[in-house]
Amino acid sequence: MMDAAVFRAWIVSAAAVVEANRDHLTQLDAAIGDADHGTNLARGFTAVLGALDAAGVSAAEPMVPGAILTLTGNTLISKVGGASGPLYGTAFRRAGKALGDAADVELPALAAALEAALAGVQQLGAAREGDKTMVDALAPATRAFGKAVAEGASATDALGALAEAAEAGAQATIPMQALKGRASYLGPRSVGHEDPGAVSTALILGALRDAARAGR
Amino acid sequence: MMDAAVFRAWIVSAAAVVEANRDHLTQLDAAIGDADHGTNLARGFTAVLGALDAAGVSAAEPMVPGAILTLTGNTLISKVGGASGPLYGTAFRRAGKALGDAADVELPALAAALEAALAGVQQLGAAREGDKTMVDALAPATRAFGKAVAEGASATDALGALAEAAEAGAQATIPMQALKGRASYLGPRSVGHEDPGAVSTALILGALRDAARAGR
Amino acid sequence: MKKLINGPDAVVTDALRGVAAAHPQLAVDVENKVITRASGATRGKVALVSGGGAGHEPLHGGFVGYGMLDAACPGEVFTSPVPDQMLAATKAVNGGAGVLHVVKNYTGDVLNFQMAAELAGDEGIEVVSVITNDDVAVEDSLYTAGRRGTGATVFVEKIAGALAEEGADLSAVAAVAREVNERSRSFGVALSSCVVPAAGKPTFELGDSEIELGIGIHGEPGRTRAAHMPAAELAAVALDAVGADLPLDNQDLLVMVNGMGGTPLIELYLMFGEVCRHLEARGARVVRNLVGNYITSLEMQGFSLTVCQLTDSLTRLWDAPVDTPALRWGR
Amino acid sequence: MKKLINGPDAVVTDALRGVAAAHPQLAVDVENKVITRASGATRGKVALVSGGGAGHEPLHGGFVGYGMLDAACPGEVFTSPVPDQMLAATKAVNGGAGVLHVVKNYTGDVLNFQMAAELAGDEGIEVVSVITNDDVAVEDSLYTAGRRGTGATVFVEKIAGALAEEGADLSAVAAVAREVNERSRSFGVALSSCVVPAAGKPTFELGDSEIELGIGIHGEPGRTRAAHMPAAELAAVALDAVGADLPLDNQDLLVMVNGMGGTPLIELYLMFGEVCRHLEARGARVVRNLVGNYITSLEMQGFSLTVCQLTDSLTRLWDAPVDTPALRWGR
Ligand SMILES: Nc1ncnc2c1ncn2[C@@H]1O[C@H](COP(=O)(O)OP(=O)(O)O)[C@@H](O)[C@H]1O
Ligand SMILES: Nc1ncnc2c1ncn2[C@@H]1O[C@H](COP(=O)(O)OP(=O)(O)O)[C@@H](O)[C@H]1O
Ligand SMILES: [Mg+2]
Ligand SMILES: [Mg+2]
Ligand SMILES: [Mg+2]
Ligand SMILES: [Mg+2]
Repeated sequence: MMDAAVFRAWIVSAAAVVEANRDHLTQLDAAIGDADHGTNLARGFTAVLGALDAAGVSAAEPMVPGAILTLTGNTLISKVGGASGPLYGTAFRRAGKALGDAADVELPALAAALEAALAGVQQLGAAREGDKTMVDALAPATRAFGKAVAEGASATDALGALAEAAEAGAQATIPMQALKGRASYLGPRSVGHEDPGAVSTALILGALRDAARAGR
Repeated sequence: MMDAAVFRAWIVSAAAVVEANRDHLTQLDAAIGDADHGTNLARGFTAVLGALDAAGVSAAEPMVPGAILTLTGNTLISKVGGASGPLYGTAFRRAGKALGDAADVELPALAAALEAALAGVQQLGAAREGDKTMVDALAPATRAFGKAVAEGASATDALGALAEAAEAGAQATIPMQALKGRASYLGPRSVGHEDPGAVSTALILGALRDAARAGR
Repeated sequence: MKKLINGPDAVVTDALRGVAAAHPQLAVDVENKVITRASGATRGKVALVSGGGAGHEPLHGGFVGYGMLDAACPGEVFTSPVPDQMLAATKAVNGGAGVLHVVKNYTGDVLNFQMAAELAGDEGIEVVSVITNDDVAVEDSLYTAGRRGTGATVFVEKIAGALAEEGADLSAVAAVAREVNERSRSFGVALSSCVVPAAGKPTFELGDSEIELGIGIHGEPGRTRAAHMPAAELAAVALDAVGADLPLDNQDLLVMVNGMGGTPLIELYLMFGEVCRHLEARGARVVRNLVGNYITSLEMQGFSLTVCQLTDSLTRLWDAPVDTPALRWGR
Repeated sequence: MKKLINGPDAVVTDALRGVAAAHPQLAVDVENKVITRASGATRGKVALVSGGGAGHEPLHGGFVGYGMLDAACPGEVFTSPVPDQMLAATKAVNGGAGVLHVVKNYTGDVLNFQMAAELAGDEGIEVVSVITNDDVAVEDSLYTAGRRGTGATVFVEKIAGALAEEGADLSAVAAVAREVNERSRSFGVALSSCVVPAAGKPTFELGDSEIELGIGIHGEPGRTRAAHMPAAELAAVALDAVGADLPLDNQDLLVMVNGMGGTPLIELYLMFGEVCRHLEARGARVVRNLVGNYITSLEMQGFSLTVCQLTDSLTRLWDAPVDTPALRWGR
């Protein structure tokens, strides 16, 4: 069971890990894209922290988890630009919507929220698994989490499975040839590089595992 | 005593030595100018060879030395451009005019022609000795030649003195700060580099010595 | 990295301040990054809005003005703008006859413009989006991101802008924009990479005698690396790529030889001469042209070739008066 | 060396072929390297002829047309043209009212134009030469080659061209040309060198964070090397150099931020913004401006700043219609 504090901690930790990996993400994007993914996400999450602070101060009562994710999504859409802005923004918005007004989030609800996020990304970006995008991290992670939850795993184990599957998914993009996003313009030359969006997805989901663990 | 064949040989040899030193002259000009001196002179002398050939074919009788130098000067003016085109062109034109119609040139006449060339260059370019220009090779060379001739030296010795003084003059430009030409824009940074025009002057006068020696 | 900037983060806003100072005929909202005509919305006229990452100047801000765009939204360098910008621009220039969004085909541009269009629709503004996708270096299929939008965007903005200025309605303006895009193809070549300010180093490295063929406009490497070749051969490579997809023989053409930002004009003219020579040999007629820097990739060296099959009415619209910082004639 | 050329020797003629193909309003004699208006000599009008080494495009050929030059003669790259060219141009455009030669102050340009003027005089054509020498980086004295002519040349050609178009006589056109030159000063900064095609390698080498201050337009190094600095500081350095020689405070100014050929427009706008900020602080008014590539040094990265103190009548002439490949307004 995760409360608003855990979700807030997730976003703070995601912002920190994005900032720490800013140059790395940008360099991954330089190899097969346009060298801005780290800058884009760092700009976005900095704005998200500001928005959460502002909302926290003005709100009469603390935001519920769903509201935190919705605000995160809206802010990413408003500040990131590029392909990742609308995609991540939509992912967080859909997840937020799925969580609704609940003050505490159970694992099955979180699993449903992740599925909603994935569906949002795929609906918007039309990428399938294997296209060498963030979907290649988000889809297996969502599946692994759902499976663990269905099998009755603990939060720690389920979130561990989530993060691990995301990381493995990101690494699995290396041999892929990109079919969506900027890397697809390179054709066969996109092979041999890790997809920056898949890596950032793994980082963000890793931050969720860490925040939940610390919140325990 | 030097006839038209010697003067023609001079120009042919000057063209060859300019071509051989084309990159060297351009690199000297890169250091303190605009990296075109070798290209400029090579283009000019190639045109001069063509003009001499054309004139040789069409002329009823062979050209006299003065006409060869005048044609050389006119062609350089028409083909070189830059600072060196009008300056070298004027030098050859003035020398040609000084030699007049004579079929054979005695040493004193050649000395007078060199003085006319130098005067033409200085009238046009207003450079004095020490300004780090071609004048720093041409002036001492003209003086050394005049002195040797006045002292009754042989053609070989007088032309040797000419070429040596020109070379020494060119080398003496290294420590100078340029006051004329493009190198002057560098101010004190022009110190420590040999002036490209002084070097090409030494090459051209060296070609005269060699042509006269070979013609003997 | 040596650039005329104050720091990587302030590049776009600092540059917008300069645009504002240079062009009193433009209204520049530096903070929200929206450039509009100083004259504001034109009542009854279809408005044209475009935008995309910065770093392609003069595209798009340099094309705001009479006969072309009503507004442009620059994103960060090589990053598509956010929906808020396009929404603000759309609201600012809507003259009641609807708004055309000219969108280059990149996932980010398409998605962000799409969100803006939805939001504008929510506010009762009719928006039609036209997507440019002229770059033949990229494979087009349902299963890919499709072709990139490059040089044809300039043609679309000029010609659709002219028709809008004449008072045509939104569907007609959108139709001519689509027509120009369909009749246009591009191919780009890089002699060097460029440095994204926030990245601080070249996006790719090229050897002393290597070039990239089939590049886009975001400093990304192309489809293949090749040995550098003389201009005449490069012209043939570019024309073959374009011509494989668009009939050129015996056509009346609008041809742009565009510099990528770091190529001197003397080389662009030289390239254009070579392109004309090849086209002449194919019996094509270059009846209109642009030679210069119109859609760039920061300081990248290289060029792109864009060719559009003209019709009489497209030629007439091309010739119509235009008065923007980067294109100006007839007024 | 990677350039869009066929070979070092053919650069200028190949580029002229492209100029000819791009601009039907120009007549280009590729072999003799003379660019004139296709309309030929204008009877009764003072004609303006300029020229200089190639590699500075659009200068001068891009400024041939209504309201500016009647003819331009490009030499080889960075090499002043030969007298034959200027003579041919002068004869071609003489409309009976005399010819103004606009000459940048370089020994080669001055000497070759001087020879051409003499030859034209021999043929009964009245020629007056005006020499531009606006570059404050160079010391001016009787015993030096004097200041270089740089950006002010663009202002002189525009303003004197406008007066000539109005029917003023040769002495009046020459007088306004001299006035513009006297009221203008420039200062240039290089972030990189350039490669003269025939030389095949950079004219000078700069470290990763070094720049050259006080450069000219021929790829030559400047007066001093400095550490790279933010745009705001660079603007101050350039303005201090210019302002030390020309009062700026409380003046109405025409300001050009010119790219050296390899600088993207986004940086030039950014630089212009910084320059305006500094000038505003001095109480100067930037009433007219040019931001872009107008007088370049091949692919060199960097910029030059040129400032001209305007008067009402100079402003009027600046605003007068001009219709050339590189400057166009009012027509
Ligand atoms: N259609 C798509 N669906 C899902 N993810 C995508 C799609 N297109 C791009 N991405 C993701 O976005 C990442 C790039 O983001 P970013 O660099 O911020 O934007 P841009 O490509 O516009 O510069 C890619 O690495 C990829 O993971
Ligand atoms: N005023 C002058 N008087 C004499 N020689 C000069 C003068 N100005 C320049 N020169 C000579 O010309 C040389 C440069 O020639 P070149 O490179 O061909 O022309 P440019 O300087 O126009 O590029 C200099 O090295 C110098 O020797
Ligand atoms: Mg990117
Ligand atoms: Mg030189
Ligand atoms: Mg991007
Ligand atoms: Mg020169």
